[in-house]
Amino acid sequence: MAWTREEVAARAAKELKDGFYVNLGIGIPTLVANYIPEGVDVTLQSENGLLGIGPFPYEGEADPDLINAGKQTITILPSSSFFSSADSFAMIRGGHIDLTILGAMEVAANGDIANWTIPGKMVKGMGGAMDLVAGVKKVIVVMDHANKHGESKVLERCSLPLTGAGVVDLIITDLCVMACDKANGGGLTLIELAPDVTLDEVKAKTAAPFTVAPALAEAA
Amino acid sequence: MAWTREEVAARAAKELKDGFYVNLGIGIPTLVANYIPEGVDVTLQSENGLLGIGPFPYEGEADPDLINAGKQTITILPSSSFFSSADSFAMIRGGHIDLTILGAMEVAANGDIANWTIPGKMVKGMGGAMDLVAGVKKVIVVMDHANKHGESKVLERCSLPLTGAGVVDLIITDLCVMACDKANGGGLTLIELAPDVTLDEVKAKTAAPFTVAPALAEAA
Amino acid sequence: MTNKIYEGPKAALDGLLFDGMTIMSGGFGLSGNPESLIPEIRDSGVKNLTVISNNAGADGFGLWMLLQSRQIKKMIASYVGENKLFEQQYLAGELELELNPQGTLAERIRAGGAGIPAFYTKTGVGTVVAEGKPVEEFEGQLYVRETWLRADVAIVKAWKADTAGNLVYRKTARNFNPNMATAGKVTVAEVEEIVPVGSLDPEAIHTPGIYVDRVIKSTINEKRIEKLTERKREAA
Amino acid sequence: MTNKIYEGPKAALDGLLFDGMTIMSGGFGLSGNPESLIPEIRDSGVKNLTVISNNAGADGFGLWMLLQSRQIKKMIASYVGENKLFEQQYLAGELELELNPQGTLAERIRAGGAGIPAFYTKTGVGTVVAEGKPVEEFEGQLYVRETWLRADVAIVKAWKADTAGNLVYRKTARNFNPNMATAGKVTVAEVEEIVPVGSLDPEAIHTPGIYVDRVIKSTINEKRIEKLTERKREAA
Repeated sequence: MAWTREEVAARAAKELKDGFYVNLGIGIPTLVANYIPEGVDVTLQSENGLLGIGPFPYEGEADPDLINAGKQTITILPSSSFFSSADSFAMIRGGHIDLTILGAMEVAANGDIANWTIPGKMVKGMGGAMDLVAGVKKVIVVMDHANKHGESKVLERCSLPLTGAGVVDLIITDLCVMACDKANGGGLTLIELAPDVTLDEVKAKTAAPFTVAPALAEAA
Repeated sequence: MAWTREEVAARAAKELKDGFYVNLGIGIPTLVANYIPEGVDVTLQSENGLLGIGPFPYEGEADPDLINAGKQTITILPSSSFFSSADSFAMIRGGHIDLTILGAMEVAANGDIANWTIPGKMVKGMGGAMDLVAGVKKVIVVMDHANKHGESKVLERCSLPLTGAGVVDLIITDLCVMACDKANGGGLTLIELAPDVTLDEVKAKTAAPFTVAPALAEAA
Repeated sequence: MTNKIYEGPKAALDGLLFDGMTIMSGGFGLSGNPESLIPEIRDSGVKNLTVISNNAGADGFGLWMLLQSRQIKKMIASYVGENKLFEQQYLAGELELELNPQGTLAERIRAGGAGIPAFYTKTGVGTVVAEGKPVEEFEGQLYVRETWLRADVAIVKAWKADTAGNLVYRKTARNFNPNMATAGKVTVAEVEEIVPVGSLDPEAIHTPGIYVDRVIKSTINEKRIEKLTERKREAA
Repeated sequence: MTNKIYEGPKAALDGLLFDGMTIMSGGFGLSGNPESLIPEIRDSGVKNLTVISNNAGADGFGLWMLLQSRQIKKMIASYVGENKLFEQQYLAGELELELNPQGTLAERIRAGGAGIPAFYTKTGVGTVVAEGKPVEEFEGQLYVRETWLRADVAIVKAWKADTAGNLVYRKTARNFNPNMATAGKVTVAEVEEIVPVGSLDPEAIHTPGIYVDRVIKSTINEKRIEKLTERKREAA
C-alpha cells in the first residue's frame, strides 16, 4: 500500500535531527512540521526573513506582517529572529541550513531536480527554490512517484528546465525512498519500500536505473 | 603667511554642505569637525560601524565600547545608528558617503594619492583608507605642502605605493587649495592661496604642473 | 539638516519620475509593500518602467496596478505566480520578464547598494539562469557570475522612521525593503509612524538614515493577507 | 535543542583547535575582542595559525598574546600599527602578513559566510592590492576581483546571547564580530550575559543563533581603552 501524503511527510520527518535548521517548501513539505519526532528540536527557516517559525496563529490573531514563504500567516517562537531577504539568502547560500525538503516535478538519477517551470505553460518563477537546492547542506525531495498520467517522475535525465544540477540527496515518494549519491555524480539506491509495495512495482514505475540496498535485496 | 593646521581644517570645513554624510580621517581631518559652519548640519560616519559621531565624552564617562576609527572614545547623537564592519563599508564602497577628508604623504596631478606605507620603513596597513578614496563621492586631501625635508608632497606622479589611483578631488595644504580634474584623467588647478602666500612661492614649492584659476591669475 | 519628511505620496515622488526609468519596490507577496506610493506612480502616468520587485502584486493590489495601467515594460522578479494579469500580458508578449532566483535577486540588490558590480554564486549553475553568464570554478565547485541591480528610485515600506530617515521594519514585512533602500539613486520610504530622532534604539536601526532621502506617513496601509491560516484555540 | 552553552573558554574550544588552522577573531582595535578565548588559544599551545582579524592586538593585549607566544604564522589584517612586536617579527621575516583594505577584508568575510567565492570591488584598483588579481571593467570603471575568507573557527565577542545562540553586540564593539560569526565552520561566542530565549527583541538580533555553535560567559572582560579622549564639563 503506497504512502499517503501525510505518511510521506511523516517519513521525511524521520530525516530531521536534533538541532537542525530546516527550510520546508510549500505543499507536502510544509506538512513535515506536523511529524517532528519527539525529543527532536528543529528550527524552521522561512526565506522571506525569519528563523524560528511558530505554529499558525489562533483565530483572529493573524498578523499580515508575519507570514511564511508560502504567504501563510504564522507566529514566532521565543528564539526567533527577523532579517532581510539578502541576509536570509546569505544564510541559505552560505550553507548554514542543514536540510531542505522540497516538492518536484522531476528528479533524475544524477541528482538533477526540476520543479519550477513547464515551458509555454506555466509562468510563475523559481522563487527561492534554486537557492535552496544550491545552498542547503542536504536536499530531500518529496513527491508522488508518478505524475497524473502515470509516468515516472524519477528519470534518467530531467526533461524540464532544471532547478538545480546534481543537488538531490534523497527522494521520498509514495512508493519508496531512494538515496542519490550526488557527491559522485549521481546514482540512485532504493533504500526503503512503502508497506506492501514490491521491488518489482518500483522497478516497473521508475524510469531510471537504480541499485537496491543490500538489506532490501535480501528481504526481496 | 601659511595656514596653520587649525586653519587648514577650517578651510576644509568650508567644503561641507548641509545634509552631507562625511567620513573624516585621523589627524588634521578630525579637527575639521570643530569648524563646521553655522547652519550646516553634517553627519559623521566612523568606519568601525557608526553613523552620527557625537562629541568626546565628558570626563569619567568614556565607554570602551564606543570608539571612532581612530580608537578615540566618543559619544553618539540622537540620530545615530550602529552597524557591522561589512555594512559600514557597503555604505562607503556603495557611494553613499558624500565627502571624505584624509591626510596624505603624496598626492599627484593625476589624482593619485599615497598615504599608507613607506616600503621597508613602515608596516602599519591601509586600514579603511583605500575603501574611502575608492568609494566616497568627493575626496579631499589635507596636508602640509612639503615634507619635513622641504620637498613637495604635490607631485607629477606619486613615488610611494598608492592608496588610490585617480581619486582626489581637492588638495588643501598650508599654502593653497588645488582642484584635481580626476574625471578627465587629472590636472591640477590652483584655486586659492593662503594669506600672503604668493603664486611664485607655490610654483617654487610644487613638483607638479598646475594651472591657475582665472580669478587668481588676475589678482596676481 | 535637510528636511526628509514630505507631506504625502505626491510630494515625495515629485521630480523623481520619468519614462523608461527603473524602480525598485519592496515587499514579499503583499507583505511590506509601499501601498501609498504605488498608486501615486500609477497616477503620474509615467511609462515604460522597468520594475524590480520579488513579486508583481496580486489581483487589484500592489504592482498589479501598474500592470493593469500598462506602465510596466519589464519586470525583474523571482515569482509572479498567483497573478493572472501578469501571465496574460506576458504570454501576449506585452511584458518583458527577467526571472531571478530569489536569493540572487536579493544579493544583486545588496550588491547594487554596496558598490559590488558582480559576484559569484552557486545558485542557478546548470540551469537556464546561468545561460550566457560566465561560469567559473572556485575550490572545485562551479559558480555563475551575477551582476548588481540599481534603480533610479527605490520605494520601500517601513514601520517607523525618525526625522533623520532611520528606518525600522516590522516582522517579515522587512524582506527586500532594507536591501532596496540601499540601491536606489533616490530612496523614498513610506512608514506607519514618524517619530522624533532619539526614539529609535541606535543598536536596532535596520536602515541607517543615509540611505533614505524622502519619508512620508503611509496614506494607504491595508496590508491584505493572501493566505489566512489559523488554528483553533483548544477548549479550556 | 542541542545545548550551545559551555561552561568556560576551555570547554568551548575543546576539540576545535589544531596546528595550521585558520582562526577569525572579532574586534576593532581593542574594542569587541574575544578576551577570554584568546588566552585559552594561547594556553592550548596550538601552532602555525593563520589569524584573520582587523588588527593584531596591542601591547600585552588581544592577539598580541599569540604573537608573543609565536603561535601565529600568518596574519590577514587591515591595520597592524601601534604594535611593536608585530613590526619586529614581520621585519625579521618570522611572520607572514597579508594586508587587506578594511572594507575588502570585511566583505571577504561576509562573502565567506554568504557562499560567495568572489566579488568585484573598486577598492585597491591601481594599487599593490590589485596585483596578481583579475581586474575587469564594469560600466566604464575598473574593479578588482577579491575572494572569500572562511575560517576553521571564528571567535567573537558579543554583549548578550540567549540560549538559542542569538547574539546582540554593544555599540561599536559590534564591528567585525557579526560578519565573522557567519564565516567560521564553527563559531564560538563569548558574551557578557547569557539570557533565556525570549529576552532579546526578535527584530533586533544582530546574529541569528544558526551561526553560533558554542557560547560562554566572558571570564575576562577588561575592555582596555586605547585612546581616552574626553572633554571638560562646562561650569554650571
